[in-house]
Amino acid sequence: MKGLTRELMCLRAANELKEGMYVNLGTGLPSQVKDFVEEEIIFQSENGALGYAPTIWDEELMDYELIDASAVPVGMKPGVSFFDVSTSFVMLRGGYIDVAIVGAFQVSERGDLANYKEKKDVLSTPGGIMDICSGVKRVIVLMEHVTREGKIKIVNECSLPVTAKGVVSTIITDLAYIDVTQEGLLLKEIVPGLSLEEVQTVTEPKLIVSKSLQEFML
Amino acid sequence: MKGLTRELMCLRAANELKEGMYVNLGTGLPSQVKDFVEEEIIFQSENGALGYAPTIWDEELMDYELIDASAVPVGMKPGVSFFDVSTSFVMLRGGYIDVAIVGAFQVSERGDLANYKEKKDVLSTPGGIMDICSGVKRVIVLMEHVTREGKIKIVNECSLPVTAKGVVSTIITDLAYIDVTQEGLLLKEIVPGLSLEEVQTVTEPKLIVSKSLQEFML
Amino acid sequence: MINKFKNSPEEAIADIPDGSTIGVGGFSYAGSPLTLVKALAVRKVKNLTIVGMTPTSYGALIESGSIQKLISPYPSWGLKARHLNPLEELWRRGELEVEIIPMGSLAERLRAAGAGLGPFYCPVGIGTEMERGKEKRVFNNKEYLLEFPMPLDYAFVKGHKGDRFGNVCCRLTTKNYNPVMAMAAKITIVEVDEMVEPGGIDPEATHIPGIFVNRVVLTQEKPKVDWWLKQVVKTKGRRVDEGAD
Amino acid sequence: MINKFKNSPEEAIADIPDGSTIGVGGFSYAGSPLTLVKALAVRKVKNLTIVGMTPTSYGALIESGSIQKLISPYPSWGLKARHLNPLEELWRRGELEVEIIPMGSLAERLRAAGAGLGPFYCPVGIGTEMERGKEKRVFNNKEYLLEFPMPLDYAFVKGHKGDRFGNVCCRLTTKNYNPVMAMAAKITIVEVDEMVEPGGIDPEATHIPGIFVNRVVLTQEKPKVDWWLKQVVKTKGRRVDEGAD
Repeated sequence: MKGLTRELMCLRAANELKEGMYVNLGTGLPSQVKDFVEEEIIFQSENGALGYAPTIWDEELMDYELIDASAVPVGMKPGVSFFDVSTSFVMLRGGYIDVAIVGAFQVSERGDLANYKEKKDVLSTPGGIMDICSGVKRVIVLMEHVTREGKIKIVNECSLPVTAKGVVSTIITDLAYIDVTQEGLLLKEIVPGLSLEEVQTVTEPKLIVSKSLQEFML
Repeated sequence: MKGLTRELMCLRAANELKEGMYVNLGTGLPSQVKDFVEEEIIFQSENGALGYAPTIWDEELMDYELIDASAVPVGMKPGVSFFDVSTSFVMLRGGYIDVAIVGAFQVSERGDLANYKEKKDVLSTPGGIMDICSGVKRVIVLMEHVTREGKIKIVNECSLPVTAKGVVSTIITDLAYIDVTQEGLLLKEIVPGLSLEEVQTVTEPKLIVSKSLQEFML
Repeated sequence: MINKFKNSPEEAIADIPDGSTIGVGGFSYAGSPLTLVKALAVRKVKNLTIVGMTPTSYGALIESGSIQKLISPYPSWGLKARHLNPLEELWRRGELEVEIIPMGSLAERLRAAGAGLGPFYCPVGIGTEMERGKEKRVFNNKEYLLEFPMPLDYAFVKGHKGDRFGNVCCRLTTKNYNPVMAMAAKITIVEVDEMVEPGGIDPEATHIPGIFVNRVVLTQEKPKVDWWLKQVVKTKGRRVDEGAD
Repeated sequence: MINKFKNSPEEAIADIPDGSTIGVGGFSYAGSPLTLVKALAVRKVKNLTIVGMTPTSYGALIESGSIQKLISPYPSWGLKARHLNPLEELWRRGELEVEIIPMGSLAERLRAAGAGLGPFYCPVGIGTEMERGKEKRVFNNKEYLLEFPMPLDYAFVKGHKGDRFGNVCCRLTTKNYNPVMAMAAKITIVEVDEMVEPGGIDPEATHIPGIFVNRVVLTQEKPKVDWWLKQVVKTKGRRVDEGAD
């Protein structure tokens, strides 16, 4: 199944963001969404930065004391500010963040998020995700539709420990854009060339197909 | 009864402070103690300053945005820092202040402090004193021994509402230096020329006279 | 382009309805948003709940009869010096409800509201009148009172410099309640001495990050502090306020 | 004269006994007090409880076998990249107790300890494993868990500049846990890049006021970050850590 590249996934997620929004990005792929926006979006990083600039890729210019929550060196731009984690989580728990884009190991039909403890003998790592989900206005999951081993990640019930219950409002994968609704998972966009059956095959809950189903908005 | 001047009262209180101590000063008379120290004492003001310099008396040099908790303009000196009240009360409640010198309307034999609501029809004003007393290591009351009307302020039981229970460890007045002990009020110093009977007359609880009773240490 | 600058204090406060809960920053005149308070007093809104430290900050709203309830650690501050301030008189007549609250507990309750936390146990006020109506509980042999978060509809804040993102820095001892008010409020309005370009505020000393701020206006008047500073000199700082000394 | 400067990290940590609870600042390498951690690892103290964000900060104490219990939001951070780090192996063998704690709740518990507050109700972790063993209570139809203050015996903190009063400023994103660790600890030891005269730190940007600091030493080594920065470039920032993406 030919899905979006990681860059296009980030671009699709970036399209959800509107000028003036305050946005927190999870570690890994979500953290790269900041490199795909054009409007003034203010990114907040839980390690203590607000309004920072995109990733620095030039090793010469990297400053290990100026990093985002993925520990990737980022840049400064006018209006940036720095603070401690206590202030950072006031913003996050306090409802000041409009959107969080996070990764996940599993998402359930009801929007439960599981993104720690993949295996019993691996140390679990909730990091700041639990705190973030408790306060942010909208949680978008950005992830590959299935695992590298082809295992289904969008499930009826999470088999992994839940990081936050019923918080996910949208799932963006390399294959589809799905809204979590009261009635169930609403398929709204799909990667060009993929059939409905194909996307259902790799999604455990029965997908409701939107009347306005369309190809990915990129 | 001829007591210490207000300046000498401050000087006596200042003698309690040792180099390196962190000290909070209440409004009014206690706030002036900062002008009577020679060692490096670090004063903290609950409105948000640490390590500030003594009072500014020259109207030309006063900055109304640089004040202590008595709203009296103070100075800057190297090493001063400014912060909000949230951080300020972390210091105060958190046990970081070695000594608080505060005023009082009444102090009881057990060290109860009453310093708000003088009369029923006057608005009560605990300000920050309750918070300060909850965390500071030692509370010294600095006040006139009796009110302007001659009423007794050191009492068996506070008739005014209590600001903090059993927190006062020392009472310094214009007439005497008294420690609050398990056994009762221990008179340790007295103003020159005053008799024991005279100080007892203006003090409701029976004073225990220290074996080493002496004249005021100034 | 993000732009939180407003053209006037009147525009910035135009939507505040009767019955709002408003936090007002400031401690004495330092850090008091007098321009915003005055603009709102002119609008004659009614039945406000005002949360703030000293009447020097929110006094104009008392004079305009806009306040139904006042939550303050020091409502008597400076009253003697300002004989015309009707606060105490209104309170005696039962026309103004006044709730006294310890300074630090107020700061913490505002912060808890801003931080999305629930109630917290606080040792302040044990053995005093402040216990009244509050849950008391013992942890490790120490008594605590349960204190609730204090959310605000609006916050009036005074800053020194502000940029169009809402970032604000505060001079010296003007910070006081301003950052926690900004955290606790749904809508935070800041008046600043100077509007600057992004980058005009030190990123290491941004006392109120823009995320907590919705609107920024210019301060229109400095407080008249001459009488007060003169009194400090005259009385040798003895009795600027009405606290116990 | 007040002087919190110490001559060496060894002197600054000499009195730390076995069994201490130590908070270690830092997030990845940013703001990690590596000099102090290394000095303590050399002393081979035992049975420590370590509180901190990432193994990049406190890793040397794992390698020295000094830790009995680890309280951390992200103990797996960077483990894959550092194959020799025995943390996970020790944990699997039951030789190291690991308590996982959400990042923000940790910050708040440290702050509560420093602030002299009691426990507080926090919404984080409702409906998850974090509920286990915790009191649950509903306020305004919202569920909260009761979280307790987390006091520390010692804090290891990384600052940029420090003066003899203990005032510290922290560069950029190195603040992270350092200020709350300093608040929560009985004894706070700070390593700084530069010792300055009083006045050498901006009073408006003193991220850790000296009252929270007991000892200040010079950082002796910069972390070796080359491999990490190279990996960021090589993997396009995909998998620096082991978080879920």
